[in-house]
Amino acid sequence: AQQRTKIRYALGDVVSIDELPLLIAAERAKARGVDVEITAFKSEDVATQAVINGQADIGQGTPYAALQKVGAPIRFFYQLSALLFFPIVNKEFYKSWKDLDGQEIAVHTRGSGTEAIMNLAAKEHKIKYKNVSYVPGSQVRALALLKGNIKATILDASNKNMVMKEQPDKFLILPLGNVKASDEALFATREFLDKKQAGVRIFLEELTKVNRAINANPNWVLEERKKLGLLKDLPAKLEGEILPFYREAVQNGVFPNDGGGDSAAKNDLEFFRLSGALKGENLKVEDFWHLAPLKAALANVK
Amino acid sequence: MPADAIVQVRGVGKSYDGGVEALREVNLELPTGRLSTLLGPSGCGKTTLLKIIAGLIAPTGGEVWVKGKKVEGPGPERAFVFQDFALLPWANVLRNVAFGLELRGLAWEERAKIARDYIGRVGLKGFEASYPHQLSGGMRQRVGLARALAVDADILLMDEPFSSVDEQTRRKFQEDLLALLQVERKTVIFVTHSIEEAAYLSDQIVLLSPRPGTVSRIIRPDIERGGTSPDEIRRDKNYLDVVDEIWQILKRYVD
Amino acid sequence: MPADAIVQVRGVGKSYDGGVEALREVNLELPTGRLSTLLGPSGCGKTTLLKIIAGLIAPTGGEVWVKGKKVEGPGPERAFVFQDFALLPWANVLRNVAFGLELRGLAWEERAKIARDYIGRVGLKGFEASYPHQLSGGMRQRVGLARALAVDADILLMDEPFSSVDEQTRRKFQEDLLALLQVERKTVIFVTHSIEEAAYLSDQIVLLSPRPGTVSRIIRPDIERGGTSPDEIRRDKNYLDVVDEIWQILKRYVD
Amino acid sequence: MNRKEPILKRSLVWQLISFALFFGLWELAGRWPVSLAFPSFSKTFLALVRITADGSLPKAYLVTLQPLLIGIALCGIAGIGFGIGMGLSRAIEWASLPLFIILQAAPMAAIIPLITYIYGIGLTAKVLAVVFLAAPVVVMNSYKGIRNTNPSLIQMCRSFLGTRRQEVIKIILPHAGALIFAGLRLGLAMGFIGVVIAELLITPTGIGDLITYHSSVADYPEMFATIVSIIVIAALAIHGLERLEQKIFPPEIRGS
Amino acid sequence: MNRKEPILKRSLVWQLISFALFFGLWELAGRWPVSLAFPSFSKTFLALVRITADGSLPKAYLVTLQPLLIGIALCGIAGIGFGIGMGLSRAIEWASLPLFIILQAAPMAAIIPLITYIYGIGLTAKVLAVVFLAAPVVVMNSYKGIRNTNPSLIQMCRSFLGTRRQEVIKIILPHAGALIFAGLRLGLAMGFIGVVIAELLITPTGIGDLITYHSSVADYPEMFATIVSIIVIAALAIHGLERLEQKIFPPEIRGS
Ligand SMILES: Nc1ncnc2c1ncn2[C@@H]1O[C@H](COP(=O)(O)OP(=O)(O)OP(=O)(O)O)[C@@H](O)[C@H]1O
Ligand SMILES: Nc1ncnc2c1ncn2[C@@H]1O[C@H](COP(=O)(O)OP(=O)(O)OP(=O)(O)O)[C@@H](O)[C@H]1O
Ligand SMILES: [Mg+2]
Ligand SMILES: [Mg+2]
Repeated sequence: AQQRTKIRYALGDVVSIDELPLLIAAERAKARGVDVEITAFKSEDVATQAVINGQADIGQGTPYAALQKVGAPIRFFYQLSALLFFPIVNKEFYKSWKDLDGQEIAVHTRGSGTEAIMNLAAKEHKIKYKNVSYVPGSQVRALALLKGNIKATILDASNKNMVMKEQPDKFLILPLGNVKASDEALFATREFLDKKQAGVRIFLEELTKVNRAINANPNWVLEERKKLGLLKDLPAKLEGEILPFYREAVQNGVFPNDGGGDSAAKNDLEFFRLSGALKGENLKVEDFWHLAPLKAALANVK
Repeated sequence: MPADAIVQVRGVGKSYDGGVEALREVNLELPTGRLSTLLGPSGCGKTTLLKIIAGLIAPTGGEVWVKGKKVEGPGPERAFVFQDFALLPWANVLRNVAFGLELRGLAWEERAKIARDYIGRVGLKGFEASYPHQLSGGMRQRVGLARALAVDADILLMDEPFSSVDEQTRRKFQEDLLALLQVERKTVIFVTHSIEEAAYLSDQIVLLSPRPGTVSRIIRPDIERGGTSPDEIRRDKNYLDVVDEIWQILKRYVD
Repeated sequence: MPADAIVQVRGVGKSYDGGVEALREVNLELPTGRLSTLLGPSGCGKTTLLKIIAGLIAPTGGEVWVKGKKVEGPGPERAFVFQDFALLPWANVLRNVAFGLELRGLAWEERAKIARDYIGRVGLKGFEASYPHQLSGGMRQRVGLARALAVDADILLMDEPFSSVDEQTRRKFQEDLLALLQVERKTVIFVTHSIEEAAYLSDQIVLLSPRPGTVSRIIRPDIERGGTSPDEIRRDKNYLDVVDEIWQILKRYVD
Repeated sequence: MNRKEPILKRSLVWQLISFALFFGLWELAGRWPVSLAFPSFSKTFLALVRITADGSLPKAYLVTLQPLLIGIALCGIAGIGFGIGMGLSRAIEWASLPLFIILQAAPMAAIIPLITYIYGIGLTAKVLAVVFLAAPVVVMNSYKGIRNTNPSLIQMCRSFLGTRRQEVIKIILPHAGALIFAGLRLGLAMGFIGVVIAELLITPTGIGDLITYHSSVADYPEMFATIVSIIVIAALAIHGLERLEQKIFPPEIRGS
Repeated sequence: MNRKEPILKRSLVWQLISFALFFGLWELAGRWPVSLAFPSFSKTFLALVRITADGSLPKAYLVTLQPLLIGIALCGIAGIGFGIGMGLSRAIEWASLPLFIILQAAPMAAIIPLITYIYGIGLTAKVLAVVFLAAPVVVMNSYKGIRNTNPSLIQMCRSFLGTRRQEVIKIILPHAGALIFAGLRLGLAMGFIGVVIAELLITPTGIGDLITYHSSVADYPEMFATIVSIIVIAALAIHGLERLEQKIFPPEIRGS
């Protein structure tokens, strides 16, 4: 029999419906002798920390800044999903991007993708915010929006849907140009990637296959979840949100069919440099990404 | 003596909430202008009786009459000298002595004048600005005394006023007190544990029995004071007889 | 009396860290088998001197000899009776009385036997299992006394042992102590504030001057004890003279 | 002093009234409603019953109590030991007292995010969070217990020829017992804070997981129920210990 | 009692030694290194200088201190007022004492995540976090201060015909002053914890923002420096208040 490989996977968030592709891929990798052990941490920072300190093998997120500063050779190697966010404003106060000139907005955290998106949009529409406040958690911002504590923010798909369902006439989603940067990418130390090549390849193969299946038919997620018995104690309310969420994500090209690769890397470098998370000019892809594992995996799922 | 009794205690009893019966059926007359002592074993209810007379505790039975009026609470004709001094730790001597007057709403000028006078009389001149913690036990006791004197009450109720000073200071005080009373003409009710003190100071000694306290005996030591020095009094036959008599009675109460 | 002096204090001085000079040049001989009293105004260094004799405090000048040996620390021939009793609050009377023996490593059986004996002698039979907080001040004092007696030291050092009990209990104790010493034949050094107590109990009274304490006078009240009742002693002319003499000296020290 | 007694006796009725008042206000606030996400008392209570019945709450406590108990045990051994050392040895006292005085006043909770950077994310990190919060008060109380020994008892021991060893074992330690126990109790109170914050700030496991999870799926009553349960359990545990303390070490036998 | 003095006097030298020891150990641990993300003392110190010099730390404090001060001021007014009310009126006491006894023992920090659900994410929420943590000890101390008034002083006041009003103003309140002040100090200590946790768990502003930001961009020395600074500042503030307290209310004038 084949020897089993163990991969410790650090997630910077609670496991919820967004993680279904990951969970499905992990189940399927298990069948092929790779145990992906997922631990949920309080935040992406702590998850990144776990990888740096060697308490986890693979981290999920986009800690480009940390990568640039920490001496340890850590590399991205797979794009799990691209950014999909929705700038949303209270209709009573704002109708368009122009109205946000000189106004206050709320984003996730300093240096996060959400801030970068809002800043890029501001640049595009030649406006300037008066103040950017940081409110971590889409859900928290959604509640704050409903309560009237904030009037303009940016939400992920499920929370945007929740808000629009709760009070459909009160809010407006602002149009956004195409942003291709990563929302979630996988990273690990070079040492790990070199040592566990086979295990990583199998895991990436499954992730890619799952993404392709979803892109072909979003309903597949539901079937697979039922089959594998994942997230069993999900409240009915959230269960109903799964399909719309994946439909929307697929429409917006959130899940790459090819793990992002070189183009994702380049997009990220550009995006995070603009956002201020990355410093310096002439950033090289190979300083941040290690593309070999993805290539090996893609070769098998052709 | 009933005729000129300024305080009359009529059938007073006191049971505390916990069920302790501290006093039972106490009848007592305290003559005007004299010093009466309450003496008895520890826990027999001396403090309780004094506080009932002061109007600080309500008796559960009987009544107290002061100057022909029934006691319902504290009154301006009675002033209390507390065993633990009860000085305001955050106020200086002057304010402490004037505190009774302050409560009565006297203007600052006026009450300071009166207080300074009494501070001088108890021998604390120069300590007006000191705080209680800077004084010795004996000096604190005198502040409490001056405060009681300052409100010019007719009756001074003193609860073991000299118990927290050493023997030698105590003797000094006793002499001072007698000298002071010579001038002031107050009625004094005095609680003590000390037989010698009672015999030396009192016109009338009320011996209380152990709990529940009742009057077990009243002794009037007929000691000649006029002219005789304190030291002579302490060798006076009458004095020694009284001490002896009291000791014979109290001895029985000691375990 | 020098010949049979069990304790000799030679030129003892003591200055505390803070710069307070408590004692200066104290010379003293304490006769075997007698009760000597240290008497003096508050703060004159009585406790300090007693603790130096006990070996609990080192003098800054001079030396103390006990039974012909220089004192370097506490010794088995001396036992201390503390003013504040110093009982273990978490131990019952039996263990407290036996504590000195416990420290000396005696077996449980043996020390309990001795302790029970002394508990009986100080009149606490039946209270072996009580805790200090369940006893009155006077009873606690007796536990401290029994503890000191139990180690069978020749010299008892007592620091104001009766100061925290009431006057009446105190008198009782004084009589008990005299009776006990009649039987036990110990040397006792006794600190007190009370002139009467000193005069009543002592074979020798050491009067100390105010701080820095020095011996200002030694008085040997030659009171006839054999046969006379305590009450008679208190009327004895010698006794009254001694009390008077001491009071005249100490009066000068009181503010 | 005497006033405490009647309050404790009449307290049952008044406790009920007090809590009824509080819960009533909560119910009203929840029904008004203050916020979409603020469940009423009754809803929270039902949720509490639910998560207790389905076993998820008890299971979470098993996980959460682990680092708490380990941490407190560590403090109990090392912290008390160190505090006693500080009390007995001038050198240790001088080298560490200033630091502990500062630590005791410091909001040590702020250090919890740092712990991950040194001790990672596992059980160790959570145990450490408990230790960091609980240790200062445990150490300081043990130290004070030793230091405040009635000097008269020590002199008594010396006067009866007690050795230094006997002095420590027979006088100082029994005397410090009450304060040391109180230190452990206060340490436990801090430890509860530590473990809850650690579970919220590091890896959500046990109670922290329940809170985060229910919050993420918008089960607000369950989330509130979880938090209320930990507050109540901690409060009851601490309060119970305080009573126990008064039983074992009644003021009368503590000495002064 | 007498022992305190020499320690305080010799303390400067020993404090230096004590801290040198601590920082030395930290430096070693940082250089070893314990973890890639654990900066040495010297690096942290340099980072502290850096963020102080570029103004980001002082600016952050301006933001963080706002909810803290508002919260403490609120506790100072309402909390003390309520505590005094509890001490003076049996009805208030009975209706609220049981609740406050529980609250004082409870890890109120656990309630902070809930605040968002009721009061959102703004200044109010943070002020509330401070208030929730600080109020129990402020209220209980004021209550105890009132309740522990030397009964003999009250009797004295009554015996000199003082009215209830005079009793409260001239005896009870001055007497409770020291305990009330101590309550405020302990409240401030809790408030620091509250504001830090709130900034970490609710919205990162001020210090919380600096911590989160530097952590997310892996500026670990800056992150450590920020956290250490808040711990030190809080500890110094509390310790300073304690000294002030001993100046204003020396034990001698407190009464018993
Ligand atoms: N507030 C109280 N509640 C219950 N019992 C009390 C109270 N105050 C006093 N007692 C009890 O009433 C009895 C008499 O007390 P009181 O203080 O009057 O005695 P005393 O003669 O002054 O004693 P002492 O000589 O020790 O001062 C004592 O047994 C005491 O325990
Ligand atoms: N540990 C100490 N450090 C500094 N000064 C001390 C110390 N102990 C006592 N003193 C001072 O030394 C003097 C003598 O003290 P001591 O206790 O011997 O007096 P005393 O005669 O026993 O007084 P009292 O009659 O009040 O018990 C006092 O002025 C006291 O303040
Ligand atoms: Mg009394
Ligand atoms: Mg003394």
